[in-house]
Amino acid sequence: MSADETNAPDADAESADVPDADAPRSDSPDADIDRDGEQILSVEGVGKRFSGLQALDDVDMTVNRGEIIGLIGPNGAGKTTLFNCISGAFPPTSGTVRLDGEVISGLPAHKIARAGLARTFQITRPLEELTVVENAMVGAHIHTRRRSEAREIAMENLEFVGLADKAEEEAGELTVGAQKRLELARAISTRPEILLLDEIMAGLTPSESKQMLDLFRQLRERGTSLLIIEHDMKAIMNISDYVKVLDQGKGIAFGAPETVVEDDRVIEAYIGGFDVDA
Amino acid sequence: MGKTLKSSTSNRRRFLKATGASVAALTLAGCASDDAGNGGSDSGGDSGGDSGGDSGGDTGTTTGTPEQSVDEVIIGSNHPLSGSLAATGVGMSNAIKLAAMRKNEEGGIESLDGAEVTVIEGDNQGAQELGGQVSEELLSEGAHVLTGCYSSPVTTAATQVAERQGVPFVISIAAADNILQGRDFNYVYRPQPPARRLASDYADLVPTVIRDGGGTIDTAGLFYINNSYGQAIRDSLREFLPEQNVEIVEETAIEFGASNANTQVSRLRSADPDTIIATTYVAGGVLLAQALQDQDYRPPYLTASASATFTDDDAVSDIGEFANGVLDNNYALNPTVDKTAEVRSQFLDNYDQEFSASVGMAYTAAEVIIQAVEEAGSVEPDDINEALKGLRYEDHISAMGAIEFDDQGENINALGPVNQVQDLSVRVVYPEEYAEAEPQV
Amino acid sequence: MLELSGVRAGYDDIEVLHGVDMHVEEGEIVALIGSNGAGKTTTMRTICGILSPSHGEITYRDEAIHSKASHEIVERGIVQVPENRDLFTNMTVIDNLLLGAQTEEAKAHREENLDEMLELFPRLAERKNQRAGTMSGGEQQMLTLARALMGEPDLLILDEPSIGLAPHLVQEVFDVIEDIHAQGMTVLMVEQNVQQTLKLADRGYVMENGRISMTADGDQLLEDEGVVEAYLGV
Amino acid sequence: MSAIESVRDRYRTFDEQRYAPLVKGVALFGLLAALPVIIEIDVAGMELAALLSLKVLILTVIYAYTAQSWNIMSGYTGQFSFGHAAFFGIGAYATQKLLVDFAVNPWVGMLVAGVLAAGYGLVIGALSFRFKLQGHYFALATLAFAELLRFVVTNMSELRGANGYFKPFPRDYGAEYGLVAFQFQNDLPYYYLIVGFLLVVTLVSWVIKNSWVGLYFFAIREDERAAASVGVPSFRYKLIGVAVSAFFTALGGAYWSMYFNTIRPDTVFALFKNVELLLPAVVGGPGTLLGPIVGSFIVTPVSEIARTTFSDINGLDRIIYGAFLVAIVIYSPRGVVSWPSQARALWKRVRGDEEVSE
Amino acid sequence: MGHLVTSVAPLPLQGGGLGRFIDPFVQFLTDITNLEPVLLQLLAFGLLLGGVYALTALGLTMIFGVMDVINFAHGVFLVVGMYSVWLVSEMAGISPFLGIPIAAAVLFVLGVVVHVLTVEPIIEAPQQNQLIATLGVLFIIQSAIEIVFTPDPQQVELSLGSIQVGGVFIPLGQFYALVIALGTMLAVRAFLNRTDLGRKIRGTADNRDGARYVGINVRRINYLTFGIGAALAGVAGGSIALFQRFDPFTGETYLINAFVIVILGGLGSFPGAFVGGLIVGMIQVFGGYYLPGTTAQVLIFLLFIGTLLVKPEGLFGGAEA
Repeated sequence: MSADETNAPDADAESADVPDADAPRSDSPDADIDRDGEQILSVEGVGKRFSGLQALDDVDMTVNRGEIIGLIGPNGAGKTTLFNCISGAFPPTSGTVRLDGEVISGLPAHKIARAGLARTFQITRPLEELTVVENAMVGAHIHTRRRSEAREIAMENLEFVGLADKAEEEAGELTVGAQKRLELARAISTRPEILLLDEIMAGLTPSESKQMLDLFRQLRERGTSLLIIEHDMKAIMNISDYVKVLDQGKGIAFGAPETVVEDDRVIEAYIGGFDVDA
Repeated sequence: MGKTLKSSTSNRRRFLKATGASVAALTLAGCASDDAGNGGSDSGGDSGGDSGGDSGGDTGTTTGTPEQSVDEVIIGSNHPLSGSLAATGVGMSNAIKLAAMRKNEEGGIESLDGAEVTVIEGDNQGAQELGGQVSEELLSEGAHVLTGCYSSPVTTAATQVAERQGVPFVISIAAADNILQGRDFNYVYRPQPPARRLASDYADLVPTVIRDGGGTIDTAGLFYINNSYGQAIRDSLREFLPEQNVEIVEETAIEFGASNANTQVSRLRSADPDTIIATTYVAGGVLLAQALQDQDYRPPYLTASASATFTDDDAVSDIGEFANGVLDNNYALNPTVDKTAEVRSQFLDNYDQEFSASVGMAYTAAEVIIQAVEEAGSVEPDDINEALKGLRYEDHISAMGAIEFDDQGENINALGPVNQVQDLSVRVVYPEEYAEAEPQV
Repeated sequence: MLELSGVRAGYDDIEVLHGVDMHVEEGEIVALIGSNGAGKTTTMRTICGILSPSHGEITYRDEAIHSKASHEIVERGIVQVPENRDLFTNMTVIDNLLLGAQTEEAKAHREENLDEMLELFPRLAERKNQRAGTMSGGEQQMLTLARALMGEPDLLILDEPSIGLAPHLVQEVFDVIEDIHAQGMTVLMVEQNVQQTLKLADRGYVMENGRISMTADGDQLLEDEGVVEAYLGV
Repeated sequence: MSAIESVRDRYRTFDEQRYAPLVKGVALFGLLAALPVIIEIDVAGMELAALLSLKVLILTVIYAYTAQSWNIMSGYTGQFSFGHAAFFGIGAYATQKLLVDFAVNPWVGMLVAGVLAAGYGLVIGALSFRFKLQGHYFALATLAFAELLRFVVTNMSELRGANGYFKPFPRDYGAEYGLVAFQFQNDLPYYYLIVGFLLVVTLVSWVIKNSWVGLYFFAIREDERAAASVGVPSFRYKLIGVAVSAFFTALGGAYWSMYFNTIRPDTVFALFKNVELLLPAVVGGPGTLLGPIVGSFIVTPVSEIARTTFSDINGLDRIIYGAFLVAIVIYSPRGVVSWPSQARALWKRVRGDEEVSE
Repeated sequence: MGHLVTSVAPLPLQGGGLGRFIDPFVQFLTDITNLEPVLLQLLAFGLLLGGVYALTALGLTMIFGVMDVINFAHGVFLVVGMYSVWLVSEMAGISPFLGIPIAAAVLFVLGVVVHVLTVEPIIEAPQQNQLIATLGVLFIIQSAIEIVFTPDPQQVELSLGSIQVGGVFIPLGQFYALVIALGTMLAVRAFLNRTDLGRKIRGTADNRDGARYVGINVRRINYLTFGIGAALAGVAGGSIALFQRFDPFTGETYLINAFVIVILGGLGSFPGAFVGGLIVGMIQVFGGYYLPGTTAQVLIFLLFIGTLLVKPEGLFGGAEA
């Protein structure tokens, strides 16, 4: 079971105990950062409560076209919950999410996908008894009802992620690494404007991770924006234009990777909340 | 076991029970044996048994064309021998075997130089899907004439096959009116009074008995099992009772398999009619009696129409004293002829089952068949059929007049006489010609 | 005390552990660290018999246990605090604790141990008749720990005991672990809280992609650039 | 060995051709069409007819048909329905009600019945999916929706209560025996009619399977959330699955009411009818095109052979049948059609293990 | 068929149209305002019937709640209980009341055997497979009984009669069943709450992985649970045999209502089963009294569907057993 998913509510059971008076809004996204490009995704004051537990609390952030944004934070910080709120797995209890200016919060997941937002899952969710190419075709059918066309789109994307040779295998038989790439292929077969990637590199070998990062860059070049949850800090710091840090369901920092890692609150949240005398 | 196994089965898997109806078989007990055996058990005698997913049959569609040299006459018995209807089905099938056995004891079919009567059995499990299938199996096994099936939907399917293949089918029991009525059948016959006839006989006879005895019967409460048989009787009683100046003031239904009849009796009790008319299987009637006693209530006349309970010796003895005096109309055995007692005791000896009215009716159906073959002097289906059309059979053990069939194949003289439980035994009390005792009102 | 050699395991057809070798000695605190998806939890589940390895051996006190059922492993004294707690959420705190005592030995001391746990975790004592599912995350984590201790383990396995807890509670959990260890308990733990864990641990293993990539004393690892880098990427 | 492999290779090459499904379909239905003749063939003095009569064949194909219909909903979208008797019964009742009370031709009545059943299916589906019923709960809900109808019909004089309907003569609705009347004077046309039904539903099933609809169905079955995340409107497609399945199941009920002449609440809405309707698909392989057909040609004849072979002890056949059910779900939960591939996998593993084991 | 409803003199509770739905409620309200004594009687009958139903649901809710298996063989387990009591009292001449614990013992063994042979191998398989496996068990046991004891109905020789309390009749057979139901429920509840084994069963029902982590032998709990569930069916069947004739097929009618009760009351909840039983009993009694035919059963299914949709965890769902 994923820690993030199962413990999201519990994680923030404690947040009620934590006084938040001393949490200044240093993270308001555009406070002191100039960013290029048009806004593609905006998250405004999003909150999520699970039966009395505040999993997300007033989170703001934006993603511009062609950006790669890293979303980081310790386990249980609410990252996956935020993904779920954005992608429509469940609606946020407060706040608004806009895609290309249109409000998408509250829409069901499939409509959000059709509006141009795709995601992958932390624990891969391959459609096990379908073949690899069929998995990707499910995504491609957003654009066409013809099998042959969907198949073409799917094959293109399988090729892109390097799974073309496994197209006719059952998805359930793939290795973890291949499943991750399949998730990506399936998601980009919807030709999204923005892609939400939830720990897609976890469990990959170093060389696989490297390939994955290459794919991210190519996607960006195509004009797709990426919002990435990742534990591999090296990778995320490396590839992200900006990094958003969540802790206890709140945004605690936003900025370029180099600035964020200097942030005391981030280090505190990350390494264990005490005497990091570095 | 008996000596006869049909020779034509030798090159095929044997899949039907062929029972030799020879004298030797007399010494053998039937396959189903239990002291609690009775007619019309609490199983849905008339319901399509919803037994599970099984189906199908065994043989080709070819009609067994009888050979010319006739040394046996084969009756195909199509009854539920397993499943929830089997309690009665097995007894009925045994009765048919007994009829054959008795005929063989007398020297077989006279007009066919003493040809033996053989009964082959097929198990339709009370499933509609199997009704036609078993008929075909029996025919391909060489049956010259068919009988069955207890459950009405099964009988519908079974008779259809007989009709199509031009083989006579004499219904043992199947209460639904529409099996024959308006079906244009040419080969199907029913000696037994169907539901509507039973209900009309109730309306004609029971109030007469009560009124003749000085009683009053102006109001009635119906207690019926909520399936096709119960509803059919209910509907007909609704039609016929008012004609006899009996008003139905209450109706209450019991579900098949219910655990008690408390609520129903409460309702009848608050309506307090002159009579309660029960239409149930054995179990339902027992529950009724139990609930009536538990609530210390009994209407002036406790009666039943086409109920299996109050013609069933075991049920009556289970109920005890309280059953005494109950008036019931149902097809019945004719106590005024000696043959009845003889057949009954033979049946008990052979099968250790109760010779209930239902079982007796099946016996009569078999005798009708045998008589028709005797008169036809042939095993050709059409000959037998002609004989059935013109048949007038008086020497039977059912409490009704001579069995004669009308154009539809219904017995013109079918009758559901009135029985009464007296001293814990069931006695026919009306009409007088079949009565073994005076009604006690 | 506990030794894994060449252990391969996974879910259905997917192998997650590709040959894990590690050992734990009597009285140690051993930490297993590594990024998400490296196979830490799978390792823990495999030791406890929730998963069974396809290859390799696990021996505990010179007895092979890799083909034993989970309850047989608990009988031998290995108890785990699972990552997602797996509390009996519809049952009371007391019931949860009592269920922790499954071995004969633990049952014999059940009442005393119960008292001890309620003393050790006063918040549980306050809520002893409350249903576990209604408690806060921190209390649940305490309960899971206490439940495991009720089993009188010789080897306690902790899978992310501080997950999702507020900092002051994290501290409390670590204090308890230190206490327990001080009383002689052997501990094998998986933690994301690297700094604190490695400070506590005698030894540490770093896991990457289903294999052990590095092993050293806790302090050494703490100073090792590579480890910090793996976690913070800088 | 090599011969086997070459045959296999040749089959594979064939399998990849575009016309392969057509050829297979023609072969299968050709076989079905020839069956009534085949069973009459005398083999070593024993007619096959002793095993399979035309009536058994009809019954087998009926259940193949209904299982194929059930499969569209439960096999493809993964929503396990335990209450298809509701649709079957609606099909039978609506057809007969229109026929008997309004002299509507059964073909027309059947289509109306199908639409009604689809409507009922939509109600069931909309409620259940809206409230997110899954697994046992969904199965029990569908069962309840079916049982509900049994009691409603039993107590409704407008539908003739427990007495049900009896199919009228063709002349009663201005027709003569034949296709138009949906009535024949012997069984053979009935057989070809139900084979035709099976052909239609199999074609529909095939088309669904090979279109985006089928892919969406399977995606929903495998993982609804993942499907939704790439734009599959799962609620809508589940409803489509229910409606199509209900529609075709109802046609099966209509056929039943014409072939068996009489219907009652306790025959067409029977509790165990729910089981009979889905069993062939489960035995054969849920979610496959061939499974329901293969399954029915196992289930129905097995029970028949058990019944006729063990006729000396009434009821023994049901024991055999029960044991058969248990064995199937324990040893072959993915159905008989998975046997060849399972055997291959087993063979691979046996050989593969030799290589891997050090 | 022209002689249906129309030709009949209108009955207070019969007839077509909307009246047949409205009149019963009007009648019911009238009776309430008039404080008709029959209401008290019906209440008593509802209680008695509810007790019997609750008893039939106890074993089912246990197996369903702990193992998440729908046991279709439950109905036929009841029947085995009936025949056990009958055999004991007919053959050995022992009081049928003493036969009830014997029935429980027989069923416990049968339950364990059935579990080990059919359910355990597929405990992780899709749920419909367990459903079909238990259906197979149903056919096997039912037909075995039919072959051994014939399909004829049987009856335990016991005439208990009824007593009258303040004008309300209490049939004793059902009263004893109610007492047994209450006693069994309390006993099982005490067993589950007070004993170690009971606690383990609850724990396993609550969180199977958690049970593994603390060292519970989940496999053993599974077959014990199935055995105990079957034993409870034995008690139920045995109690029913005290007042009802039965045959190999009697269990089917109880089975469906038992499912309804289990869902109404909440999986694995014993008080829930009791309350669920009472609800179903009351609907059948009051519905049977006021509504025509067997329309009451329609109400029960509507309630069942409503519960599934709105509160699938049941009235007592989530609460402790």
